[in-house]
Amino acid sequence: MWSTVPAFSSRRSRSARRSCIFSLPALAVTLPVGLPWLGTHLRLDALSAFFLVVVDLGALSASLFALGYGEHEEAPERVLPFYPAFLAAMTLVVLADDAFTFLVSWEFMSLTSWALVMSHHRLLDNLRAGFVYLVMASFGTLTLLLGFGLLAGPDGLYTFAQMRAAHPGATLAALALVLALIGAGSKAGLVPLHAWLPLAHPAAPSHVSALMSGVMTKVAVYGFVRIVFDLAGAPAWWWSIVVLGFAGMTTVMGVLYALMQHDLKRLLAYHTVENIGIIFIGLGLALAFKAHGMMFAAALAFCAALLHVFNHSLFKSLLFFGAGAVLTATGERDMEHLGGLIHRMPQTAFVFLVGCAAISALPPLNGFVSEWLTFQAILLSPQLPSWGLKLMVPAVGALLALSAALAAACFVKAYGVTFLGRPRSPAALGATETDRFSLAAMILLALLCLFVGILPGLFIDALAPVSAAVIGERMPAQIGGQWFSIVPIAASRSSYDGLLVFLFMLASGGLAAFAIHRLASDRLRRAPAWDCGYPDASPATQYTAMSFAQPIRRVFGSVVFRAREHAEMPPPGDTSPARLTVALSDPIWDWLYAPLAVGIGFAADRLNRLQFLTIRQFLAFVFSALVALLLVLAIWS
Amino acid sequence: MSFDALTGVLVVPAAAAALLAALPDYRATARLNVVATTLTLICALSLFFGRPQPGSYLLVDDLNGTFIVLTTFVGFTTSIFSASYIGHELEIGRLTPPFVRFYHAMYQVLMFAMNLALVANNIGLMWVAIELATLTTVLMVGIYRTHEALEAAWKYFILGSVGIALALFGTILVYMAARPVVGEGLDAMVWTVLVKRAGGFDPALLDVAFVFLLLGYGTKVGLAPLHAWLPDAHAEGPTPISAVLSGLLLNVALYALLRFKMLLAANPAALAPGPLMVTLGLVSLVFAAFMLYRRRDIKRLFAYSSIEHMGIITFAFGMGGPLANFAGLLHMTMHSLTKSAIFFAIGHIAQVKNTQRIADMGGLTQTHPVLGWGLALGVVAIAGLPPLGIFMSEFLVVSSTFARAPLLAIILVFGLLVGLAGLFLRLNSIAFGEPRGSNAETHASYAPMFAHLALVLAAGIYMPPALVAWFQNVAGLLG
Amino acid sequence: MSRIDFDIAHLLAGLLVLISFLELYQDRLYALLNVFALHALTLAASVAWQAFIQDAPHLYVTAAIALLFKAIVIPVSLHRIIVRLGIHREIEKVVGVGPAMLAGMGLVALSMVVMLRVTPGADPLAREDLAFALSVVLLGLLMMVTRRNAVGQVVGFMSLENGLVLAATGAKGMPLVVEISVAFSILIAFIVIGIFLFRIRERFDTVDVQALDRFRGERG
Amino acid sequence: MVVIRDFAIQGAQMLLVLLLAPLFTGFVRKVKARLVRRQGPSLIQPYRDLLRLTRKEVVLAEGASWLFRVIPYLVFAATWVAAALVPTFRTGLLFSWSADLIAIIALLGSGRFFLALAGLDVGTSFGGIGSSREVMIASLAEPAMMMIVFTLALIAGSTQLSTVAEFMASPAVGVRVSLGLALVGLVMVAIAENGRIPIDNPATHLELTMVHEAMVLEYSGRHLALIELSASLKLILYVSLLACLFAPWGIEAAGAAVPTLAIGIAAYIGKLAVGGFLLAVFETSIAKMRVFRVPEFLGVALMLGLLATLLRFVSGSF
Repeated sequence: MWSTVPAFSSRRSRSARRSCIFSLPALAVTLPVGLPWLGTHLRLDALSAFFLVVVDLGALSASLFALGYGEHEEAPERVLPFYPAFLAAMTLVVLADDAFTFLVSWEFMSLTSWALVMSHHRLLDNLRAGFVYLVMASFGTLTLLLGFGLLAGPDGLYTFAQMRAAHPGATLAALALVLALIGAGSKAGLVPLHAWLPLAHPAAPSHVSALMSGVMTKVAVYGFVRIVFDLAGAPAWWWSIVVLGFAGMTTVMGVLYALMQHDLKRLLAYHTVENIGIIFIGLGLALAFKAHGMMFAAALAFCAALLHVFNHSLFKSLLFFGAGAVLTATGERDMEHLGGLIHRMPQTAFVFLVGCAAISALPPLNGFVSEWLTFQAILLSPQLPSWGLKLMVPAVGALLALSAALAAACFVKAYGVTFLGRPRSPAALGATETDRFSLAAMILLALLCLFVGILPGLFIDALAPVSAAVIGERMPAQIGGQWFSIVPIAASRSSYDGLLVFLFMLASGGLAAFAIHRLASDRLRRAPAWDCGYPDASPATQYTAMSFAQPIRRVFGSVVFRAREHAEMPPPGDTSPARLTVALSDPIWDWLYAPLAVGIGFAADRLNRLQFLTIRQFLAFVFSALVALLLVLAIWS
Repeated sequence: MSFDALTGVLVVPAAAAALLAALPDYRATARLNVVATTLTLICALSLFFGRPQPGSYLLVDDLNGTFIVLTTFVGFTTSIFSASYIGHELEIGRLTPPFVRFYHAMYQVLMFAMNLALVANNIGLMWVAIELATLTTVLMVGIYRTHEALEAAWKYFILGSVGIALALFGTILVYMAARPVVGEGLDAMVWTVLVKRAGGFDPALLDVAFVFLLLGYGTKVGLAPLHAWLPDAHAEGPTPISAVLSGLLLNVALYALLRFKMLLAANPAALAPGPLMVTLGLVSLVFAAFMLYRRRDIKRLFAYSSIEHMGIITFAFGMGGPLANFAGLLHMTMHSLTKSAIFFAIGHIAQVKNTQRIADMGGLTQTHPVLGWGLALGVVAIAGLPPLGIFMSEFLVVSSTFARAPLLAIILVFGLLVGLAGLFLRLNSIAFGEPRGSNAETHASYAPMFAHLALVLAAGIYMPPALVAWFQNVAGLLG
Repeated sequence: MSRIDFDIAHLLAGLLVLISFLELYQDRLYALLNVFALHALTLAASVAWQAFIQDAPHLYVTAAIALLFKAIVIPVSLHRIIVRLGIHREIEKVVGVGPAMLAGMGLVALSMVVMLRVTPGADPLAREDLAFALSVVLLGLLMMVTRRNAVGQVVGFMSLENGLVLAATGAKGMPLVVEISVAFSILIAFIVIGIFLFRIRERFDTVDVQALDRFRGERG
Repeated sequence: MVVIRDFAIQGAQMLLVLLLAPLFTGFVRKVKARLVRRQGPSLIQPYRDLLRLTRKEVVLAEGASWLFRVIPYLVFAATWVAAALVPTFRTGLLFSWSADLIAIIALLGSGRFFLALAGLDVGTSFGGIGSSREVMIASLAEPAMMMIVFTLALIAGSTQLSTVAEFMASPAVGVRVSLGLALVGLVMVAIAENGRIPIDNPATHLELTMVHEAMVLEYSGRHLALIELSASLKLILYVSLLACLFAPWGIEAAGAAVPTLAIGIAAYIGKLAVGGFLLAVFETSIAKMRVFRVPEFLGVALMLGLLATLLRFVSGSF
């Protein structure tokens, strides 16, 4: 049954020259299960191979983490059965080569993850989260179903090969793009379809949260790439406008939402939204370049997006593991009750710091590389002919820069409030270092983050076959240039060498340390904090997450979230504490989801009256139906 | 041998009914009930191996073969479930022995009526059989003799009778249309003849006839706006009957509709029945989907979901074409199995919590894992989530429709989504969350429920080629 | 068949429609029952005539059933029910006579339009009969919809069913007509008994179906 | 041979900025003092301060973690590397290709990231004030900076600082609207990033108005010395950035021979002097603004940058 079919034709022989896992010929297999007369088509080509690596790397680390984390699980019987099914489903989505298999695995993925979200079902929030999640997921699936129905045509040509061969017309392809953007976007968490994500991801057990945030959203990205880049045929120039618009909004909204959070896991979930935005910016650019035949640039943008997919899966899993370790150690998700954990869980604190630095795009870690590549792609876009893009792309670039800066701010807050400072609750005071399995998983990921950061060339070259397959062009080979610098286009234009920067920093920092300790004093004395002469203030006087975000809230939040601060001052002489209440409103929920729910409730109420009619009135229905049909007959002839 | 099988399908239930009416002892009757249904199932299965020549009254072909097997099978499993269920009802004294006796007799009569309706090769005979089935179910719905039960039975009775009357008028019209071509007498009511000669019938008469048949049998199918009897009948009757109603009787009525649809399809000049069915289907789907939100009674909830799915099936058959018809058949089969499984679960849940009010039950997966997860699995299946069978049929319906009539597909998807949300909203409060309500003891029989769900799961993953070929053949017949 | 036969059959069928209108017009139950008895009588006559001209003896059975059961037994029993329930005085229509009449006209027109599209083929008798039968059916249904209490609805249902029998007998050589009319008689018997049941079990102080509707699982 | 020479030059550049940084800070202070008719501290006062600080023992707050002690070195390293990559007297240095302008900004960003963490580490209220305000300012300054980078990169067709500088030196540049906008924007960003008046006051002792100073409040001894040094490194970095971008005269091209370097260095020092003088004049002639007017200030910078970029995107001629 196994047979090898040739991978997409790559116009460059160089992709064949340097062989890597992604440049193997595609494997295809058809199993006689699933939709009869169609069977289950599975295919492993460069694209799916890459995402398979992402999925399984995430699965590996999550399972490793779970070895230790599972000890603290109170309802393992609600987690263990679904966890492997979840992994299997994600793998199948990536391997599927026909619409039915794809959608079955896609929806099964949602279903199993829903079960995992519901594993702590006694909390009302989790119930709500599970509900919203499943409904949104099914919405996405049904949208994709429509899209595939479109591509498959009336006589049901469901295999991807047939769809590719069908060459859909312009309007058809455009419709497919919109449906794919909605369907895959709702799963990936594109604003405004992200509503379920910050509810569902935190509700699940932490290793599952890591999988959902780090891996499942990437599977959604895969779905989008597969449909739009592979099946839907040649893109039109305005596609990228749509994609970039949503992507830009997603990026900034995601990080702004995150800044307003003080629940650690929810904050991370919102950052997933932000990073999905960054990935989609890359994809949007790739579409734009591809539509205008600038294949090099397209390859660059596409590689940037894929590299960010990989990076985000690394550090987001790492961060969720860290949050999980904190959760098991303190039983707290609310940062306002944490603090000072760096003293009690030093190793966790260290790897979590690596994750924070990586996601904040700080060199020499991996997050920076992919964002740097995205910026390079943006800088290529003035050569685009269409005016819409000329105006769109720089704006998107500004949004990207803004979100990068805000993300750094947000993780200063997350790390500073959670791990630094003084403990804000007995739980935080009594925390202990997490178990070795969890640590192993986190250290593994942290090392990978650093490794990708300092040797990005290896990974870019590994991605070349993928972009060669999907875009039809690849980035120039990186390894073999001077040292390990990466050169997207030309050395004179731009280059970056993570390794050198890393060594450079090590050297200068070490040099300074050495010089000072050797030549000057290395004496040290512990004393109470100076704090401008306010001695031994209580931990309550520290900055909290909310207060840390206050300046940014005043700058952005007042516009986006209609943030209102209300201070109640006790009258002079009254010793009761003053309180500051902050009112935030979620614009997207208020303007999109709430009206929808209200509408459905209204309709349900109205129709529900039909349950309470008399038999005579029901007869009247029958009667009027009969008369109506007879009238139709009378008129129809 | 084969003809015996056909008669067996009819005679066994009839004889069993007579016997059960005579026997006083509950256990014996319950067992006998199971035995009878088993025998019927065997006869039905043996129909595969030898098939009688269509007589002027009875007929077995691929189309009703599907239905017969399905009916007898669900009848069989339901009888197993009903044994344990009715036992519990006796214990808590909701039913007295005479009523149980009556119940079992009626159960077999119902089986007989449905089988007769399915194998009838004569539109008049079919009509009589369906009327008989209706009357039987009316009596069983009212069996608890509570306000609600009687009132539900009464409502069902009145609406059902009107439906019957309309269907009869339609039947007469078909005869009138056939007579000039076929000639007077019995032949003008025989399917096989009618379908052969339909080309020459008077189209105008056929149109009017179909309108009446659609509304008449549509009432039995439970299509909105003719559905009114259905929720109450499901909610107030004994749960096995709810299972049979949802799982079988609706199908039988739908089968009648399909027959007449084929008749119209065979006549080029007559109006295309598709649009009418599509419209009614969509209306039922969307309407029922919205009705799910305000349900307080668990059995009414799933009764409405039955309306929803009948809508989908009617829609699929209305769309026509090999894919949609295949999907319709598949969906019908899957829905029968799943919905009856759900009612099996609900029957025991209602006994455990001794109420049907959703507000008084919660956290079932915590307190009664088997029932809770069984129900959850059933809901997952009925909501059309993979890898269970209904997803496959919904996939086929939606994808094949969108390419042909995008707007319809969008309405369909909207209805599906609203329905799914409604179901899971309720499932959340029934199966998850903090446990609520009483925990009475019950000796439940889980086998039927899980047998059904296993079949649904298997169908979703792998369908045997023979079955596929058969369905495809039937789909071809339906045109 | 000869012209005169056709005219008589036609006349009887038309008479049936006319009487349906009369039923629609009544607002007292007694009067309604009497008019219905007349309806059944006319039906019996019509069926008998059909039996004669089609010389189909089995139709005489149907005629007899119509005569005995519908024209005598049922009206009498319903009469007694009304007395028992003491609801003979109440005006129990939903819509007034005027609108009901107009609607009825409309229905008749509709059924004519629908039926006359049928190719004036084999024999006009069937076609005309069908037109009338359809109007009777629709009028009966209209009555069920516009009557508030069960007795009125039963009467409506029975006249609807009369329309069916008219059609069935009009359909020349149709088998099972007798069985069908028997079956329907049983059905009606069930309904009447049902009303009795509700009365005798003293659950409902009236057979007004709105009262039945008050017991509804979902409310509150 | 060549490699050794390049190493030497790269090293010289690193040492040069490192040595000039405190002097430049002292110079600015001196000029400011003179402008207000004060004698002012001597030019080498900053060196004295640094030495004294390094000799003192570190008084470490009780709540401080290991991170708190590592951060000064991290910040110093990041800043120094960044400074070493900005062409001062010569382009095309050995390591110049290891990080382009975007990376340099990111390096400074990581420095700030860790400094902000340090502000939160001890768990005092003033540290919190400092960090939260610092990141708020950064969250606006960084995008503005990025926009300016875009403009320059689009004009020069590169983000490689050496390439940009050489292009700027070449007559091909001409006078452009977008360049002007970028210059103004860059100056505003530089002021904000270095916490100069009117954004922040490096010499303040009024806690509630402090941003940068509040953040490093708990530092002492050698740690403080490193932080002070990195601050002045950052300042000189920005000045030399402005210099090599907008006044690229006298910068030696990559191939230049050793002796001619003297000219380059002289020119560089000259530019520093001018820059420092202008900065001092600006600072004395303006008052510090409220913290919540900073967003408006930086918003203007961001808008300028975006405008410049858009102009570039829309047509090459601006």
